[in-house]
Amino acid sequence: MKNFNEFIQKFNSFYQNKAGLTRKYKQQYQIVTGRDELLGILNWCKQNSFYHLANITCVDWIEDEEFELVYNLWSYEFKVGCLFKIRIPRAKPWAPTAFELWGQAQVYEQEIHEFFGVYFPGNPDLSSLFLHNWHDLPPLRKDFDPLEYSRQAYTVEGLGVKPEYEPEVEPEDNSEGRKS
Amino acid sequence: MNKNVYMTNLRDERQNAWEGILNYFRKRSMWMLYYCTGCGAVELPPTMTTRFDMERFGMGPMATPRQADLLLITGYLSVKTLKRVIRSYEQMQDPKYLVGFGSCPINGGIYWDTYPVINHLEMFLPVDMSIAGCMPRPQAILDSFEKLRDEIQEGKAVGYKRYEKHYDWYKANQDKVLNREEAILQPWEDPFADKPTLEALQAEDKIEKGKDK
Amino acid sequence: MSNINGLLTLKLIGFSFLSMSVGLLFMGLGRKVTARIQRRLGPPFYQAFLDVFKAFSKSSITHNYVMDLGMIMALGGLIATAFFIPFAGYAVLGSSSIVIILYLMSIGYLGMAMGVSASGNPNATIGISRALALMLGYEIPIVMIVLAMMLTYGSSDLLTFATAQQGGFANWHIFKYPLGFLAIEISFQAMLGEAPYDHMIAPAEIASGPMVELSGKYLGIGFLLHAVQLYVETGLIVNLFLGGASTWYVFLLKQFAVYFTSMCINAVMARYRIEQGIAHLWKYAGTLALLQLFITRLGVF
Amino acid sequence: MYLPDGYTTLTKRAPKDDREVYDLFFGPNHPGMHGNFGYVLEMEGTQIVRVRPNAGMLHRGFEKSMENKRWVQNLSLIPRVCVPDPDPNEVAYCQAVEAIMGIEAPRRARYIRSVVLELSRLGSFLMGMGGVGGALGHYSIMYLMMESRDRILDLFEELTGGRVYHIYNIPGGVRRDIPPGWKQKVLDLVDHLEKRLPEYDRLLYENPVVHTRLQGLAPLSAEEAITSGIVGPNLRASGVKADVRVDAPYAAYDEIEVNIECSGGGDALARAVQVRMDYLEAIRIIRRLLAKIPDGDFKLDLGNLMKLKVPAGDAYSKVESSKGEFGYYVVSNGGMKPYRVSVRGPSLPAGLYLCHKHLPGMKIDDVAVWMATLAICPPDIDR
Repeated sequence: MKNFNEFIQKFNSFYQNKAGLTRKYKQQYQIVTGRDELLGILNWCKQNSFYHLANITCVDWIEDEEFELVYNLWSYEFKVGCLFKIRIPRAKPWAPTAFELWGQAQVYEQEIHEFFGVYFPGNPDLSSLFLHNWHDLPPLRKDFDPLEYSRQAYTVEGLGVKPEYEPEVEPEDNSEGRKS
Repeated sequence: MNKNVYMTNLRDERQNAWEGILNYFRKRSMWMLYYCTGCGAVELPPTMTTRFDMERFGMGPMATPRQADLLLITGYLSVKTLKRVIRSYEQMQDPKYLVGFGSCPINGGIYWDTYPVINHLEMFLPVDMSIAGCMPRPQAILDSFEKLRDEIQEGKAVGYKRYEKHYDWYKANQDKVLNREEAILQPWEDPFADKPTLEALQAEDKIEKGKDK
Repeated sequence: MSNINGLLTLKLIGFSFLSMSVGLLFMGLGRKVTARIQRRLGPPFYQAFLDVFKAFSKSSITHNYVMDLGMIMALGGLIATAFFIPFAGYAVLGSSSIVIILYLMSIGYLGMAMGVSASGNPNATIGISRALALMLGYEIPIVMIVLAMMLTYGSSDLLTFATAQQGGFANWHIFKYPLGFLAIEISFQAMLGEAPYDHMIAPAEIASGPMVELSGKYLGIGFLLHAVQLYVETGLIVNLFLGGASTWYVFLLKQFAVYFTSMCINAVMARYRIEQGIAHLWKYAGTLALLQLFITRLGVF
Repeated sequence: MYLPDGYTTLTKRAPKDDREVYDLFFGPNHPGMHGNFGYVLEMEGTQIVRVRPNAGMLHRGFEKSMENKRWVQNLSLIPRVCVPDPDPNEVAYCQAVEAIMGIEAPRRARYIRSVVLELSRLGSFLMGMGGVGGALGHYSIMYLMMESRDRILDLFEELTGGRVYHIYNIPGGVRRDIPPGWKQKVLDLVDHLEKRLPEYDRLLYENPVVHTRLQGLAPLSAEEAITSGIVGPNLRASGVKADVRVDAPYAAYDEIEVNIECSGGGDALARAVQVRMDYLEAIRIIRRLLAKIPDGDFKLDLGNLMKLKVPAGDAYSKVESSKGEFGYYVVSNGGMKPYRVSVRGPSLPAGLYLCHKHLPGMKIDDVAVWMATLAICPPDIDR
């Protein structure tokens, strides 16, 4: 393919009903699609010069009860960036893994799994990477309150820390004695 | 003394003359542990290198905690780092000193409301010196080392003795944060605890879609 | 036990302190030299003494008695070597056989190997195995040069080599055996563990290698080890190539000149990988030493 | 003597393997590690068999924290994502906000931003090149380069008031105009830095030992680099002519000539040399920028920035930092706070993914060098 217009034409002819390609600004485009078509479209785009996967990220639309997964691609040939967006239900979120297309997707998915609880079947390693001994809600979900967590987990009041030791002498008496 | 004071320093230990001589050597040759725990570490290379040259005070970086006298907490501490820092501090040999860099070890600093960063370092380890600022400039770092040297000479920098004496208290606080077994706000129930396969999920998805129709 | 001589014991104790303090002084000065190359002020010249005193004032942790024994064996081996190095034309034990020196020198490393591998830290084990591997690299050139000297003088006494060079610069072996001097200068860099052969204590790779588990007093012993090693090895080169010395300050100055060169190279060199280091030693130092050996033999016949 | 309860010996055998494979902790507390990050190396002798990255020690929850702060308050958080090179973060975030709002900073502001970005790049490169020296046991070069970097920090201090974190860019421009005489100081500094280059060359780039060490280490082909998400100087070292400054010009780069060159070869030596080439180019770009810097406003009037409201929308904005593409994906729901900010750090693919490809089979000697030449910066992995 020689230029991006040709890409758009071909894309539209292939995925007319399944995905919508729109221009956002300057060199940035976006494709909105569904979970079932995602891997096919990603694969097609990768074969058509969108080689660079910048990152995968997730947005928690709590009011819509949905997660939005954003795959951020860049074509060195067209010099065009493209955001792939899919929405998945928030109750039992899962998405197919892009690990076989891009190796580094494994890490991004591991991260999203840890911070949002989205499950990626087929990803070889979804173990905890960033957090230590975490039992609460995945922290980047909107219903997680970091301030309250921090208050209860790390402050003197929250932990119920007692003074280091009781002073043996009453210091007030001492100081008065010194003064006189 | 106010009973609400949580951390008090054992700064009234009697120092004999021999200890005073040893303290002279200790203050003239402080080796710090080469451990960048946070972003304050970016001001350490300028402090160490040509412009500010820490080595003229006999200070230098050391590779392992066993060899070091001085542990620098260079910035915020996430829980994961806290575990490593405690391990490092306990591997260091007496006498040892701990300096907190910047606002974050004092009260959490800019990360006071985030979920992985602890707020008060003093609850977990005895701090001998804190440097204010985010991040402290090399001049401030050198100034604090100067003050620490004075304190060592006067026998005031005895955080390690405090740690030894009140080890139970520190240990209890550390355990509360590090070995937590229950959720704090709301426990997380993973809907995929039994790790289904892709096919099972797709089949389930189709059934649900069928139901909607 | 009647042959234990009180005076000799005193002399030996004095000599061991001499070797340690000379080494520590050089270490401090060496740090100053490096600092000046890096355009900064650097620590005071007596910094190494402060460091050692401080290290001995700290509490320390031992892993088992093998570690204690190993460290003492290393220090003892090296101090014993120092007794055989003629200091300004004076050998405290009367003998200064180079064969004994080369033999005893390795005891230092072996003791250290024993001590630090008892600590069980893999970094320490890797570090000491590197040091022993590097020994293969630098001992061969040194032995070849020593062989050349022994063949020339028909003696294995270091003092003989030193006295033979008296009577002006022209007699110094550095001018008589320039190839040999180059070879030993390269090997010296490896013996001291300075760049480009600082594999043993490579902080960025194995976190200071053998020293990784040494705390407090053990680290102090480690420092003293390096100090004595410095004294022994600079003394060896001064006696072998720089004409020895008749007065103590000339001897010290010559020793420092050797160390100064080494520190200057150290400050501007990176570190080889271990296998590259050994290959480099064999390739250059080994070839030079071999050439020197042939030339010397041809000269004799 | 007190010991922690869970005291274990340092070595333990990896349970899965019946060969003599042991775990060696390379970091977080290790002189060869840049920042607070770690690899658990499964070793056989001195050779690495497998590697388990141990990230998260620097995790601060930025992305969550930003959701709870106002648009402008976040500017104090953002530079801390990448400590040695903070300005690309600010610019990327501000550009994302501007893109959602549909505004563009004034021309002068864009020029000032570019100058600040290039100065920051120079500082970061000096730190990176010094880091390569440090990993190779060549400390003198590190000491000298840190001294040069400090001169840049002094200029930053004069411009912004901060040595390391500048918090200088705001949505719609920059915080203050450049002070009088600053321009000349930058030009003098740039001359000075260029004059120092031959010395660095002699110490580092023409050093035979360095060449022996770096040659052929951890080769990265162009195809592998692209599909692994490697960006910036590392990608260019593999022979791909790609640079955000040219491909998707931002700030003032569309009006300025940017000549990117590739060292090619793809090994560690090529990556080290590429940094030097980019360093020289950054010096030239600063000269071009300062020669053309226009007069005019340095910021747009957006009213009280604390009450800034950004219309609903999302934007991904990226900036070429010293380590490559640094991107911010910002989502707004029309409120006074961002709905979601996601950071794309340049080090993550190399630090967490490429290590599985490169480190197994490598000797322990080269791990620190590998990290230094790939310029892996842990803060932007962990965020």
